[in-house]
Amino acid sequence: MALGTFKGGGHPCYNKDATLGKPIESISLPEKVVIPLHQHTGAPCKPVVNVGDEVKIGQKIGDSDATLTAPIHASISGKVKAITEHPQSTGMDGMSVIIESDSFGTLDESIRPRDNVDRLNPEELIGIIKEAGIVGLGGAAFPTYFKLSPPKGKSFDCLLLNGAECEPYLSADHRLMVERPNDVVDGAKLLMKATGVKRVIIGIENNKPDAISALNKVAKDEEGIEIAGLDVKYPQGAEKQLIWAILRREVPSGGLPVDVGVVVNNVGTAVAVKEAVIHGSPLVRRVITVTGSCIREPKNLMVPIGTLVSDIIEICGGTQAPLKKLVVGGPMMGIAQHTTEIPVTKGTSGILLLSGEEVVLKDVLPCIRCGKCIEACPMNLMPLWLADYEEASRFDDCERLGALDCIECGCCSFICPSHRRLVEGIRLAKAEIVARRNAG
Amino acid sequence: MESGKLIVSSSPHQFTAISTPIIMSDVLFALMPACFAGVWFFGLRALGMIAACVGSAVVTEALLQKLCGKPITVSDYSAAVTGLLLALVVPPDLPIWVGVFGSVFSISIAKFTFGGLGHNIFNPALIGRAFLLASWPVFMTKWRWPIQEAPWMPGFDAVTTATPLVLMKHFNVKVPYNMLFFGKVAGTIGETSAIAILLGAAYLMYRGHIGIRIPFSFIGTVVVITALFGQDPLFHVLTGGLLLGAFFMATDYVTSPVTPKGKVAYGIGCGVLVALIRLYGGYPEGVCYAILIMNAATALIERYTLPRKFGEVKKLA
Amino acid sequence: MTKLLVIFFGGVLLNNFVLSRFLGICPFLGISQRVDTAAGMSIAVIFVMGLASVVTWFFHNMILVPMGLEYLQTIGFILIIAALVQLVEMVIQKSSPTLYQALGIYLPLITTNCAVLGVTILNISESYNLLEAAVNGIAGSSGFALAIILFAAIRERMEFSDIPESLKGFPIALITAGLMSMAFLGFSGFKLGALFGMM
Amino acid sequence: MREVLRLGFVLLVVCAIGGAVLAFVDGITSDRIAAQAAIRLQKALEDVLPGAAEFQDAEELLQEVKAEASKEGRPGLTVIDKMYLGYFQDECTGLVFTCSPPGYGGPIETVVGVSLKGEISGVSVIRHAETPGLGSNITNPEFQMRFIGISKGTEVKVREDGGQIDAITGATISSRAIADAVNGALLMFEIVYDKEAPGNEL
Amino acid sequence: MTVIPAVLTLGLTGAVFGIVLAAAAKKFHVEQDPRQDKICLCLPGANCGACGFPGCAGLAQAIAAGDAACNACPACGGEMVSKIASIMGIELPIQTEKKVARVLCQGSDDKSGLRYIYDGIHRCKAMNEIAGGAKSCVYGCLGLGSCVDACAFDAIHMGPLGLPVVDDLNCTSCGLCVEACPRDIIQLMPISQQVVVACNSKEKGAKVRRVCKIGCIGCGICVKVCPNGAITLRDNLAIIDPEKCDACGICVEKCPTKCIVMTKEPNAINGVANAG
Amino acid sequence: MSFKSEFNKGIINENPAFRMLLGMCPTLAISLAISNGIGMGLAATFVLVGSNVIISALRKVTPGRIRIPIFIVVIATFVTTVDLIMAAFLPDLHEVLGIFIPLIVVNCIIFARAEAFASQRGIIDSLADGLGMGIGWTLALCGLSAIRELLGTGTLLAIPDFGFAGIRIFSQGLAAVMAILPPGGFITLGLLIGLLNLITNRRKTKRQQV
Repeated sequence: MALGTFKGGGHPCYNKDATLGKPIESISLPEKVVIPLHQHTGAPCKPVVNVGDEVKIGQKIGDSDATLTAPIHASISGKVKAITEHPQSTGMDGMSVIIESDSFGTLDESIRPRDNVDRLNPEELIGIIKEAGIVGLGGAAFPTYFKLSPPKGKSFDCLLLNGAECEPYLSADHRLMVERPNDVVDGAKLLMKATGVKRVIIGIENNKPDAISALNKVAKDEEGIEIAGLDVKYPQGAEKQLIWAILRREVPSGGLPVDVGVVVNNVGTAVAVKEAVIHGSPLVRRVITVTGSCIREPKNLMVPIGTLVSDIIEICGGTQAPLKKLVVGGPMMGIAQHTTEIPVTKGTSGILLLSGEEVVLKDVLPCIRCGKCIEACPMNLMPLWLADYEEASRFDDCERLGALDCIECGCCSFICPSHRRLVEGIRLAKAEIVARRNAG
Repeated sequence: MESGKLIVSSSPHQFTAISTPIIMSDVLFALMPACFAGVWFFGLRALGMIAACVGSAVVTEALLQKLCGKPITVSDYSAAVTGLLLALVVPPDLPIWVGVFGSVFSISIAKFTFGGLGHNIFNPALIGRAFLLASWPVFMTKWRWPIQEAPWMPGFDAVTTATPLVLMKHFNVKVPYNMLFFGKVAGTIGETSAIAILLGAAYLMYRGHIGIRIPFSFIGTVVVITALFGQDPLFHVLTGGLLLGAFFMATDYVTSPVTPKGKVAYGIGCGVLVALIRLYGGYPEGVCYAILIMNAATALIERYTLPRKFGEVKKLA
Repeated sequence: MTKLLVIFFGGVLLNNFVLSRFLGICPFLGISQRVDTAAGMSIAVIFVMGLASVVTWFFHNMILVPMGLEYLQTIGFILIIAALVQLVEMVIQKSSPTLYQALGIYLPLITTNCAVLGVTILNISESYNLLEAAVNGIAGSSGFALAIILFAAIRERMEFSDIPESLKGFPIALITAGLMSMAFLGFSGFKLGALFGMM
Repeated sequence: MREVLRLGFVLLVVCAIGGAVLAFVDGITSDRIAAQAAIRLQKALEDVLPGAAEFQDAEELLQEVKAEASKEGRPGLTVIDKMYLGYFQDECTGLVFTCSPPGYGGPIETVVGVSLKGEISGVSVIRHAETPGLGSNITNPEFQMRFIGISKGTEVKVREDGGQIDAITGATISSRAIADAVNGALLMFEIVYDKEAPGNEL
Repeated sequence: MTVIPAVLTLGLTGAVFGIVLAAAAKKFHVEQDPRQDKICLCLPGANCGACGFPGCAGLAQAIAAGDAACNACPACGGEMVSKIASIMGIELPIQTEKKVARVLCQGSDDKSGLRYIYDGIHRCKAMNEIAGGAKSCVYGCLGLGSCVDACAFDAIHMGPLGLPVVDDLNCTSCGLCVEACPRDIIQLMPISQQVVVACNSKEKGAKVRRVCKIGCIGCGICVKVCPNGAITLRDNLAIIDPEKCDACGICVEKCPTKCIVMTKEPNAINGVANAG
Repeated sequence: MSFKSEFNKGIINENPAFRMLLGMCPTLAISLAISNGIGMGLAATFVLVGSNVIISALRKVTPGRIRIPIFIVVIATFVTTVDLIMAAFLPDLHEVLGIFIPLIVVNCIIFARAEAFASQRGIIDSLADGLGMGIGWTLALCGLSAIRELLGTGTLLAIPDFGFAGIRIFSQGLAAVMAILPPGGFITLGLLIGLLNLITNRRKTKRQQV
């Protein structure tokens, strides 16, 4: 098919082989979980439990009255040991509820299959999704209920399910699609109902033929659900690029997918929606890929939210080389961590443990203006100039050149033969521009 | 490195293996066929010139950096590339000391004063050549044929001192294609053999270091204009420094536009200037000056050929 | 027509005022920090030089020559240019404030731009007729515009360069101008007459 | 209005004084400048036609010949700007032509002397804009000497064009321009010589 | 007489221009700030452009409009500046007491360690964005020297401890370093203020202790020992009121973490004087 | 300020060509040979001194609003005088300096001194200033010319129009002709100013260290 690609991008080493064929394993309940009260885009939650309370799986432990937020639920049963600051994958400390397991894994009474699913109207569906604390599982952790309600005057005509999984190393979505295609399709149907769209397209990179065929088998009888094979190119899974590749619609600068009538959700989110609506279970666990040169047994794991990375490393057989760099997420957009004592959150799609020379950044050489970053930029920006202007503190020029359009995919830094920290510079520029705007 | 502590850096955490020194050494490698052709046709003297230019370029760069207390970066091969390119665009019989002067001028004035690698406005090798041509025109316009007799035109001793373009321009004599293609003609050390240059260019394209925009728009424009003026386009493509210039000089990252549209505009500009200088200019050859003039225009071209941002809303006219 | 084209392109490319005749160097170095200001200056210079060429041509051929006072050329021309610049400035300021905003501020600087006086004197010494003089004036200023705009773009780029401390500012600007002028040597000996004669 | 007039008056006074000063200076220098120009011309002419002491501008004759030549469609005379008759003690010893053949950087002002025998007696370049170090070598006496003695009826060509004169290395165009001037001068001489017939006042 | 036509021609030309220009000036008169003309007369008129405005008239306009300072012309001496200032009707700023930059952190690597190895753009602002900076103390100096780079007067250097040291003599209190610091560690203080709390941490004492050996733990001993009542605690941090402080030095002596410093000597904070 | 110090400042500290970067056009255009430099420099010095003195003398009676046209007239009068005298007595040099003699009118040095100095100071000071600036400029011109002449032709002090070949330092064939072409002018002057900056900077840092 002629569609299925976009301008720019790059071809990082995919390195997915280590976990590609590994089925998703569920881990035994951890002894302790640390559940941050702020795992999503929007307002942080306030704890609704107290230290010493007994909690059960699925019990709400944090909530907020803000418009944009997502409630937090306990992922294991046990006792609330503390509500305190704890390191998180953002690099900063944040308020977290620490639960010590009673090792029973008791489910909360509220969790039971819903019997009136067919009678639910869109508003009710969206309400269920909100209460279940579902956020985008691709990484940005944007509350899903908010995405599904179009702002006034706009509407959706198409729902895209993102199964591209273009980040190197990661295979969590891939395994999910191969192992649970029914859940994906069911989730898609529920999302169709919630948004009222008649068309769902599941976009999958062509390097996952097993996922494509598995989903095709399930979806072929379903009306309105299509599978689209996509070019194998990073960042195929970026929202704007995905919409362009599948629908040839261009999200305007500064706009959202809804501006072109599209809503995009991760395949993992679809599964979470199904679990929430059909089984009545809130978002308390997710699939992550644990991989990298440093880990002894790379795996795809189903883990409770709040499980500490150090525990997960144990489960995967520990490290086989001194750990030099710990990345939460994929190697292109993931965040490097300074400690292993951080919990898995709703947005954690993978844990990457790297060692040796591969993690040491090379010295920055002068820009030779090769233009490879311009060719690689999927947003058609000028990364080399943006970084220059940022360094010269010429933020007006950064803005003029579209710094705010940058999706921080990392293609420019990846490709730069002079090892310039382009994305880092552009990110600084974006922060400064936003700060100046807010300052008036 | 302290053990136990993790390394933290901004994303991404994975990088391409291609680095500046690799690109530069690839360029050096791609120029090897042209060097061999030059040495084959013009003898060991050509080899001496290549060695002298490369050597003096590298030494000049190291010396200047040392004097100014900057880190010495000759290991990125960029000075070597400049020296080699300069050697390839001078006549084989140029006195070695003249070549060395050119090399020193290239590195010191055209590159170092502007802040070194990546900051030069003009292609240093071409500045070196333009400097030599303006300074020692007599040496720089003395040519030699690889074979002392030109069997296809016996008795015309002027051919021993004229390049095919000079023969064409002033004497209306056309050198056969096969000689041009293999490079058995008078000219600079590295520009005569079309096939050697094309081999190197193909390698660079295969490695993804040069795109098609600049060379093709450059050569295409020359073909169109020479044809329009009733000349033989193929002859103009094969003669002089056009191929070497289009594939190795005009594509110089630092001095050519970075924007895709800008590259095409730049190539067309080079092509127009080469064709006009060859047809009406004072010099028989215009590649060097055409590229230098477009180098001067690079910054301006970039300004007006910014790519359209993805998602940028078109303004209503 | 051919001659006019030859004069025009000759003035812009072959004998570029800045790069090969060394006229107008001060504004070339001084007002080339930004492309926008360089362009504003250029437009003002083109306007004034065209006008000055015409007026001084009349002054020379209608007043000085008949009276045998050619030696008053310099003093008369510079007076005319100074007055012209001031007059143009005032008229623009009154009639079109927007235009004045755009280029009025550059006008006072033109009086001391030797390119203006240079072009008027060249017009006389080359014994151009009125039309040729006007074209030469516009050509000279267009050449100035070309050089200064290219140069301004280069200077904007050089802001990010790690230029040796003692070469910053004027020295590197002069060296850049020198290399530009070296590139423009490529136009020397260009047979414009032959090119345009064909048309 | 008064202010206006006052300023106008001040400028009037200043300019008038300036004008007066200049007029005075011009009064002192104008004769000398004219004399200097005459001396320069005389010296240039003497250089190329040794032996002659006085020169007479033959503008009318030149125009006449040029007009005839253009009627006949004979090219080659356009390079000639002026023609002088050289005399020594009232006796004509030769012709001197000022020419401006097109060189590399524009016209090259050249003076060519032809002796009464129809041989080139001297060539010199007055003003040029050729490339320094290259074309500018046309001012070398050594190069100019190469033309001396060439007589009428011969067409002068540089060796690159299959002729007899060694061009300056790397400066064929400039050398060719001088050859053009010499050819023009010889041609002109021939026409004038034929026209005025031997024995008359030449 | 050749003089007469010359005199007449030039004189008339001059007169015509003078009158035309003066008349045109009237006819095309545009209302502008009358001060602009006066200022323009004060300026050198070389139209050199060094002020950054297009010519002296441009600068005059800017000064009259209040867009440029009275001393914006680099070629004008003090006399002219005061003249312009009087035209503009403003007093020249009164010379106030000199302020200098003070670095409010002494947490060198041995006292407040690093959480991780930073690899990225070598600027404090950039490091601060990455996981909140490598320093254990989130209020502490990141030590990449952005303040040193920002200083246009060569008044800040990296000291032997890897922390910035201010040279009081060169410091012009321009505030560039204050802006450059992402953690507000550098503040401008009157040079006469001799006692300084060289810590900026607003954490509780226990946490400060955990991450730094020389941070203010908010213990309040200094508040108690100060004979003048010049010290208060705010956000777990000691604040000295310079009005009341008489530099007796008792607090400096009693401070358990030695985060209060006497700045009598140059380079007192993080410099050699303090290093031993 | 004494006469001497006004005179001295123009030669080194405020050298118009190297420090204040005034009068670039003629500096670049005619600095091909030392003889040109001397001729042009002296011509400009004459104009500078003359106009400085006159403008200084007239400073009390010059109406502020038309001071510029008046300066221009005064300067232009001097320039034309020089032009005519040179044409009469030094025709060869006049030929070489060509268009740049009338252009002394718009040489910013002269204008700048008239405006910045002579219109505010006494006659003696202005005389000293004009003389200092003029000679400073002449010296700068000679320095630049010497370098360009040597590099470009291999000679020093040659005056070809008078048939004086000058002192040949090395053979013509070795000379880099570019030095006397326009690019050579720009680059030589740029490097020269850079070199002076380097020396001053070095001295400044040394003084600071002491």
